[in-house]
Amino acid sequence: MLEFFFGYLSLVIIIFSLLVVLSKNAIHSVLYMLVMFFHVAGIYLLLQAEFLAAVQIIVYAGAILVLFLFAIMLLNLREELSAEQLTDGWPASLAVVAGLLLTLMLSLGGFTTTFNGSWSPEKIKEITFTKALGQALYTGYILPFEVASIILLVAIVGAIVLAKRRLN
Amino acid sequence: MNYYLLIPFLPLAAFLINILLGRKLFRHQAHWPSTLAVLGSLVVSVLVLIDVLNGQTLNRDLYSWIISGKFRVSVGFLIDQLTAVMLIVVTSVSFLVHVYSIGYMHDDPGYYRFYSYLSLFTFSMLMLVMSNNFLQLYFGWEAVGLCSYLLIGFWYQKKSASDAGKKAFIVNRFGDFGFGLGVILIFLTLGTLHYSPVFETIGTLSEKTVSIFGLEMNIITIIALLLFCGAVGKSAQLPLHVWLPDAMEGPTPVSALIHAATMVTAGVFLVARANPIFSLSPTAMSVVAVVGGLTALFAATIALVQNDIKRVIAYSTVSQLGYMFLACGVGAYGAGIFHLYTHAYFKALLFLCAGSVMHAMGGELDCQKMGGLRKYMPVTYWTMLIASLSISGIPGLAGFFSKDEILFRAYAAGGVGKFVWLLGTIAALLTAFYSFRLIFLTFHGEFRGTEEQKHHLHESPKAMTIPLLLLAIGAVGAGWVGIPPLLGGGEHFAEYIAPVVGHPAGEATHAEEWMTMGLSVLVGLAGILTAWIFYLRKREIPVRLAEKFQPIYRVLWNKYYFDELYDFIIVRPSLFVARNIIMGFTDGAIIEGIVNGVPAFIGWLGSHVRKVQSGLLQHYATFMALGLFLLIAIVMIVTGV
Amino acid sequence: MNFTDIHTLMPEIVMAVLALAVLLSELVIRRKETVGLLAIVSVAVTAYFIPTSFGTVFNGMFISDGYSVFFKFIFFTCLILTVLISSRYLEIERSSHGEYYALLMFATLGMMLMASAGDLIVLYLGLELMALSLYVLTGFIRHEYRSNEASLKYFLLGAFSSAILLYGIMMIYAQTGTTDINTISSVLTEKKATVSLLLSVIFLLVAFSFKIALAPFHMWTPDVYEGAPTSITAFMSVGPKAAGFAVLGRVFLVGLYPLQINWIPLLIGLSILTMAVGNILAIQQRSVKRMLAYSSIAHAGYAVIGIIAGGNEGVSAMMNYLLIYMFMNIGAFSILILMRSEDFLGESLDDFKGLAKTHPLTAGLMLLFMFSLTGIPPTAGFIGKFYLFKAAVGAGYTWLAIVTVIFSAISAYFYLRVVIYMYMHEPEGEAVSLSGSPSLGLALLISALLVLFIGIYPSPFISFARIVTG
Amino acid sequence: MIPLHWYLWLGSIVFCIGIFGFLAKRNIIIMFLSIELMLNGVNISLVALSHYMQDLRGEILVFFIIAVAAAEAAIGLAIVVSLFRNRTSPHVDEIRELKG
Repeated sequence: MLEFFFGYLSLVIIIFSLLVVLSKNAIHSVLYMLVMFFHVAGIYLLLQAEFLAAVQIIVYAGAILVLFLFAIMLLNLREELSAEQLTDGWPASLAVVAGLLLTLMLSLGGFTTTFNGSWSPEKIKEITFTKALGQALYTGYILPFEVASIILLVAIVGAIVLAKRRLN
Repeated sequence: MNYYLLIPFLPLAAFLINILLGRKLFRHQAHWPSTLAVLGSLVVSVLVLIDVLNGQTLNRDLYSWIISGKFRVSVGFLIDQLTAVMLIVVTSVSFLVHVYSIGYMHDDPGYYRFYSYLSLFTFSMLMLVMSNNFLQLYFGWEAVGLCSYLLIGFWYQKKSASDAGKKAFIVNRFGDFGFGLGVILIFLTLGTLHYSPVFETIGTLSEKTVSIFGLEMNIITIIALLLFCGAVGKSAQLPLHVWLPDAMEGPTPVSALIHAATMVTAGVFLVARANPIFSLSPTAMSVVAVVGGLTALFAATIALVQNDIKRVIAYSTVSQLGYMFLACGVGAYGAGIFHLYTHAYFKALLFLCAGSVMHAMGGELDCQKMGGLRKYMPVTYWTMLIASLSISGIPGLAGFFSKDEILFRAYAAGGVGKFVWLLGTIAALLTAFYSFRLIFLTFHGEFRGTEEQKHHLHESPKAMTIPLLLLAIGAVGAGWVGIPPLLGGGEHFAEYIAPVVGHPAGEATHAEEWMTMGLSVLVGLAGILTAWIFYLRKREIPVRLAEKFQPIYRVLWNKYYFDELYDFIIVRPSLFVARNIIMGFTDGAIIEGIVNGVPAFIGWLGSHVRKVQSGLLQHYATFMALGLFLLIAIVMIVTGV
Repeated sequence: MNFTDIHTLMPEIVMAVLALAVLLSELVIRRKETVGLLAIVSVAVTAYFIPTSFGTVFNGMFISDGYSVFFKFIFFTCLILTVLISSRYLEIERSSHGEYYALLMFATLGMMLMASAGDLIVLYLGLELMALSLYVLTGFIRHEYRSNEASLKYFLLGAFSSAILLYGIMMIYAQTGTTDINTISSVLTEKKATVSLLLSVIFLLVAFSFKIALAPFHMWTPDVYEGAPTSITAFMSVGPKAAGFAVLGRVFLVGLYPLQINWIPLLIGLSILTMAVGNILAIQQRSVKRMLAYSSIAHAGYAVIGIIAGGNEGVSAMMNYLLIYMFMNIGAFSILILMRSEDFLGESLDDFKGLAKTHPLTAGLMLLFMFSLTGIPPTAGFIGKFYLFKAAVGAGYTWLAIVTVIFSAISAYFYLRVVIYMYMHEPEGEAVSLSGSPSLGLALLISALLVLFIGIYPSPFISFARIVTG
Repeated sequence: MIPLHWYLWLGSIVFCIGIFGFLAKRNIIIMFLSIELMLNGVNISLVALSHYMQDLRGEILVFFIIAVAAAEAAIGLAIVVSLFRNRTSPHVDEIRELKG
């Protein structure tokens, strides 16, 4: 059963990823991306990470993609549809990427892990993933958490600086 | 004893102030920082001398610039008897020249530049003499050379001046190349460049020989000769003397300071400082003595017939430096340094007097166009007369004691010493002759210049005459610290310097000492007398002699054709190669291939690689991905997966 | 972590708080220069907390040791110098101040976190904090197309390299079960170097190479450096690059140290390629700003030798080199800013023609910086290179040292060309008018003095770096 | 139980599709989307590793990656907007004033 879900999710993820890249219409790309994000969230659920699944949908699908859509609206879509989508050198890129993928898949094939941490699936099930993650974030990982908040602040400041109109 | 640091760094500070702020702040007041700084150095040098006389010497590293295993480059100071003498010589002459230049250079547009160079020179010279290792000595050596070129070519608008600067630079390359090799050889064989360990361990090399062109040579001899190469270049000895007379294109105070009293004596200082090396190599010692003796005679003969007063004095300097080397070569380093010290005063005085004469004559240098100046410029006359008497070895004056000491030591050393003694004695005769020829032609007789020049004749301003008077005191009294026992003196100087350079070898009887002394006084007087007859009594004699011995006269007048010789064997062939062969090949490929090929190849490569930097983001990303992929591929291949 | 350990994090906390203060200060402070002054004071205040900050907190996630402190010293100095050279430039470019300084401080905060990161998560976040601030700063002159383009290129490639970094971190995590650098090291000592392990090393190497601009991951550098505001170029070529070296050193010489024999050959290859590309392409440039960009690539190639040599000797040589490079490079960029005026870029080689005649002091300073970049004694550049070579020779890479010397000799060509243009050419057209300001002058003075001082009296710096790494 | 390496394969495939999109697409916004794809590939692998290792680090890192991705998106799109103020082309091969 799990294998079936995994198969479905991964198939959709791969197909929609390809569609994102290959689609001619930028808006379609974003929409394909949306579908793909939902399925990635499904993978997270499969892995017992329900909080991350929620974050994936809220942040990625809800916030990031909206930003993308907004940016795409700035384009002249009609012109865009008739323009060439891929660069001249795309076959070379494809070759490089294919080689890379091959090596990665070869080296990752049959990979198993021998590490066993303290957060067994049962334990996570018992106290829920969200609570476990929350506890970790607010104790051991408080430093990166604070740094992440500063990063978001910088993003806000930066976006305003770059997008606001010129002074006088 | 930390105040010794002030000695070099005061002039350095003055240099920085003048070069950075001079143009704006001190256009006409640039002498203040420099002169005060060197005065400060002089005062501290006197204090250092007192310390040294009290037996306090010092050898320590100020700091290490680079420490790398055995290799240590440090700035350090060695203050001993030798250094103290040099400090007094350098700072005192430098100070007087600074003061003199206030009058001499007063309306030159490059006034601040002149003073900043002077300060830089003083700093470099002081670092040179205070050094406690060969590398710092080498840097100081190059730095004084640099200042010398800058100052020779000070009036760079004048072609002859900038040519002379270039000549000095090129000729010195030859000597410095040898010196540099010597320093490297010392490091390679002994693993250190500090004086004290080098001098302590140099003896261990006495058995080591290397074969050069089939000739077995002791390694110490090679080191000594390489070091001497540098000395020959810097101190203008045969055969690298050609740059010094041309260096007279620089301002006269510079000639007095750099090309008479201080920088050119650096070679002598080097030999004296490295005496533990030289003393171990009889061969090198003989070379030093013979080169010194020959130069002393040879330069004196040229000086006989020259008319340019500065050039006469320049040849005289070359000749006197020859004496110093002669002394070092026979092991009498103390006598050499003693002469260096007395010479600094009377020779600087001669130059400054010449400068004073030039000042009055509106830049005229030909002594045939002068005469009778005694009436117009009494101070200059009397001081120059004192200097000339001193250089001629008239008893009681500074030059007498030091020259007599050298000749006596040479005679006493025997062997090569006897030969160089003979050369030296003949040179002493010629010295007295040409010095007084100059005096008589310039200051006596009738004025032979133009009416306009005659109208303009005047004594120089106070800023110039006071240094003359002070130097005259030195020219008279500087030798009194080294009166030989024979004349009731204590030979204080020789005793004082002995801890550094040891006592000269060789014994001689009192009778012999009287003989050498008497002879040198005699030839001095004879020289003066001859000059008096030739140039005041019977003026036709020199003319007739010149006609009768036309070939000899021409050889002397043309300075033995050295410039022509070098022109023929070095300059022309290089120019020929440069013009014909290299130019000839530029259309071809060989030379261009080497000279232009490498840069051209890099340029060609660059222009192609540059295309990769296309400005296209995708290309950049592709290169990153490709780099990533290649790294992976390489690792996969190497690890064999 | 207990609250009593807060002193370890104090510099970062103070920097963050003061950066916010600077950001808001523009609302109340009218005079622009005051904002810059505030930024400098903030750095001083932050630096005040440094001496008491030694320690390790959050289970080794954050390490404040001699190594990180030395780098923080570089970042602070770099920030101060950048602020000093910025005010006049911002005026010419008519940009706002508050956000500019605040972003500089946030970038510095990111670099501090990078230098102190004991965990790849903190490292990644610090790196992103720095990078995001820099993307914005690069595009700070919004109305200028060059600035936009540079910013876009930097951003896209930077994000690409971050993704590669994350993949590498993921791989390392997969192999070692941890992201803690010290634990990674101890896990790896017991493991064989498998292919997947080497792959993760390569991913990390590529990502860090991008940050320090090693060829062939350097290609963003010239374009971004040329397009960015000059003051930011000066900052980027020093601070973030040093931060990249800090993490490269920490991750490779601590975390991945057991795999040293595997990554050293790769790093040597990258280093030589970098020196070649940087120096050869610098020769081609007519724009001094772009030439300096290529020169910064070449210098990264030199500095990597310190990491290749490894050990106390190599790391301290690398750190010293970065310190020295900061002064000479910011000095050179300051001269470029000095040349910039309202309608004059002053970046072309031709603009330097005859500068010695019209502005002898400026030309003299440029001469000093060019000499130092070439590595001519007695400037600091010589000292930096000397100790790098020495470390290389000491570690048995004499041939690498010789290759480096050859490339340095090539570099003399384009550095000294600037000198020749200044001193041997006659000025062309109307004289360049300099737009100096007291703060720019101060930055130049500091850089020039330190270039000379380190060149003449290097031992305090050398021994300082040795002590903190030892 | 699904083998761990299936997840890692999935992650690497998504990652590589992302790389391909970044290298081959002309439109800057799609290039940017491709980077998000790469990040998602990493995220899938990290969550899977974390789950199988019974360790939270990977999931925590994913949390941060998502946060940073949001920040990156804001800044990246702001850069695009400011670029479009001066030039209207979204094609990366037309953005090449800086080169050489």
